[in-house]
Amino acid sequence: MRHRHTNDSDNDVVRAIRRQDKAVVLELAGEIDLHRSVKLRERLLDLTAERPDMIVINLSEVSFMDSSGLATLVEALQLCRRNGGALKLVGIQERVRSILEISRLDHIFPIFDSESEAMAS
Amino acid sequence: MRHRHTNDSDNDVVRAIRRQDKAVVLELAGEIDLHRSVKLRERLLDLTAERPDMIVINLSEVSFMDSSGLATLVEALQLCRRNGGALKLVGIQERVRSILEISRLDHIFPIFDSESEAMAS
Amino acid sequence: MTKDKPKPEIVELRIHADPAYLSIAREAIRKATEIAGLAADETDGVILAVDEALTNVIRHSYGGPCDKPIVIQIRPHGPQAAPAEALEILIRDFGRQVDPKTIKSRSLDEVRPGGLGVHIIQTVMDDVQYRCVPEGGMELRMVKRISRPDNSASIPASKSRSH
Amino acid sequence: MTKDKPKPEIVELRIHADPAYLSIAREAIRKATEIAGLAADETDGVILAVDEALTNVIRHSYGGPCDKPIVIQIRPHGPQAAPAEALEILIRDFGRQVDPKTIKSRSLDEVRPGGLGVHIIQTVMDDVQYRCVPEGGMELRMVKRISRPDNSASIPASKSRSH
Ligand SMILES: Nc1ncnc2c1ncn2[C@@H]1O[C@H](COP(=O)(O)OP(=O)(O)O)[C@@H](O)[C@H]1O
Ligand SMILES: Nc1ncnc2c1ncn2[C@@H]1O[C@H](COP(=O)(O)OP(=O)(O)O)[C@@H](O)[C@H]1O
Repeated sequence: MRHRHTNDSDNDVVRAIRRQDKAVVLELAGEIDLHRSVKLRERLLDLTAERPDMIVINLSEVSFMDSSGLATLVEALQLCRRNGGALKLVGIQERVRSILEISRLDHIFPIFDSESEAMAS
Repeated sequence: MRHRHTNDSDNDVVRAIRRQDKAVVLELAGEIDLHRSVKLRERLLDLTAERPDMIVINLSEVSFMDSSGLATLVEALQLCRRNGGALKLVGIQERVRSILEISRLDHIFPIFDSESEAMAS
Repeated sequence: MTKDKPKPEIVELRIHADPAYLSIAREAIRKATEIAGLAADETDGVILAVDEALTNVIRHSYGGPCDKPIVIQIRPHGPQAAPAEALEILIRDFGRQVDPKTIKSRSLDEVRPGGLGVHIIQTVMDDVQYRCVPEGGMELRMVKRISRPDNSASIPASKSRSH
Repeated sequence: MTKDKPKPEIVELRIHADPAYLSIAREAIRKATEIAGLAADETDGVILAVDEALTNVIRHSYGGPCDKPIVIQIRPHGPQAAPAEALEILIRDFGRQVDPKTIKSRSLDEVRPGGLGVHIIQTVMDDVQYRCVPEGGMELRMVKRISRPDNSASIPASKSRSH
């Protein structure tokens, strides 16, 4: 799991992108800080530009997120909604959930335990 | 798993001691460095003084060991042998095994994958 | 040592003002706060607050990533021989100075990206003070109280603890 | 910056000569070596070597745990703009000076507790140099080469990497 060296792909917190019907599932991993959120923002802007009905962001492998990471999620949420789509979060670890609570954003994002629950809702 | 505060029990790498017939199983955990090996040495000296037939040291929860930790194991091994007993290591993680190899002590200790294999041998 | 002498710092860390190195600071802070006796969830909060403070130094004090240093100090707080009552974390930069009064949180009523760092720092920490250092740069002093449910088991946080 | 200027250090860490703080240094070193591009198993070796060197400073340079500082510096090694070819780790103390020639490994043929630290450091690291610093104390300079099986994917280890 550890990085061989810090090249572009290693710095990328996007572990996988899966497409199911009109939904896009984004698997993120690692620590989303100022160093990593720049790349994440690019990927999220590209994705929202495709105007999918639903973006599901799986955070179960994300061990840390700061306000720069959170800002990219808020921006993507707002872009999705403007396009009539939805953005949902699943698998949030306790320590990542607390930054959502402190920032009072835990009620802004639809949050689910699993991908299937998010897809079904 | 994380320490509430650094008091004596938290610093202790001895997670559990189990007695089975004439064998004693010692479960260690955490990082065995100069800070922790002092206490481990005391516990091992007490145990060897009981002259058990066999001491089985389970290292599966030990994520780091330096030469101060290794020194306590070597000392205990020699004391056991002097008393006609055996000391066996089980469950060594890869990163802990490498210090045994570097120190050329991997052939001095009897090493097993599991406690049952160690007990049976 | 006299009782009035402050406890010596646990650790001092110096990194470049570069986001690539934030993870080093976070892991050092994690271990140092654990050693000082903070509970796991409190440790996570302190790591987040320090990360936000360092991010702000890179973006606002230095105007972007550079080779200039940021110095982080962690020290226990309270009488010398007693268990630490609090953890003091100092973050020092050598960049642009601003009036500490201008460093403040926005209203959270409006949902928009960004503008959360200072709010997070103030929520997690028990005391937060910015000051301009006369020799140049800014210093952020953050204090986090250490709650000890079981005081009888606690032991001194000074060096006498370990031996 | 000119090509000849050495790469700036990634991180500088200052701890007391106290075994309680060794874990802070290990975690900081872990992140710094990962960032520099070392493979996971090599990172584990470097962490072990640094731990052994710090343990020796506490025991031999300072004669036991104390409040005196140990300074650890990590810096990439090689031409400024290229990926780091090696990692240089400096460990500086302000304790007793000894002739560097007296710091050596014992024979491993005899099995006995202790006396393994210098052997471990020399096995893990590619270059190991002790020196007395004229201003006082000792400095240990350790170099670890970074093996890059896939050089096309590597990128500069200087600050230009992250942005
Ligand atoms: N280290 C700093 N130096 C100078 N100004 C700062 C610093 N930290 C914060 N500020 C000021 O406080 C404001 C609020 O910071 P913050 O809540 O982190 O949100 P953001 O950085 O996203 O604007 C910043 O916009 C900036 O004007
Ligand atoms: N930092 C140091 N300062 C002074 N002497 C040292 C230092 N590190 C090692 N030495 C010397 O080198 C010897 C070998 O060290 P080492 O292999 O770590 O084994 P040990 O420390 O168990 O004796 C030590 O006994 C000591 O005399």
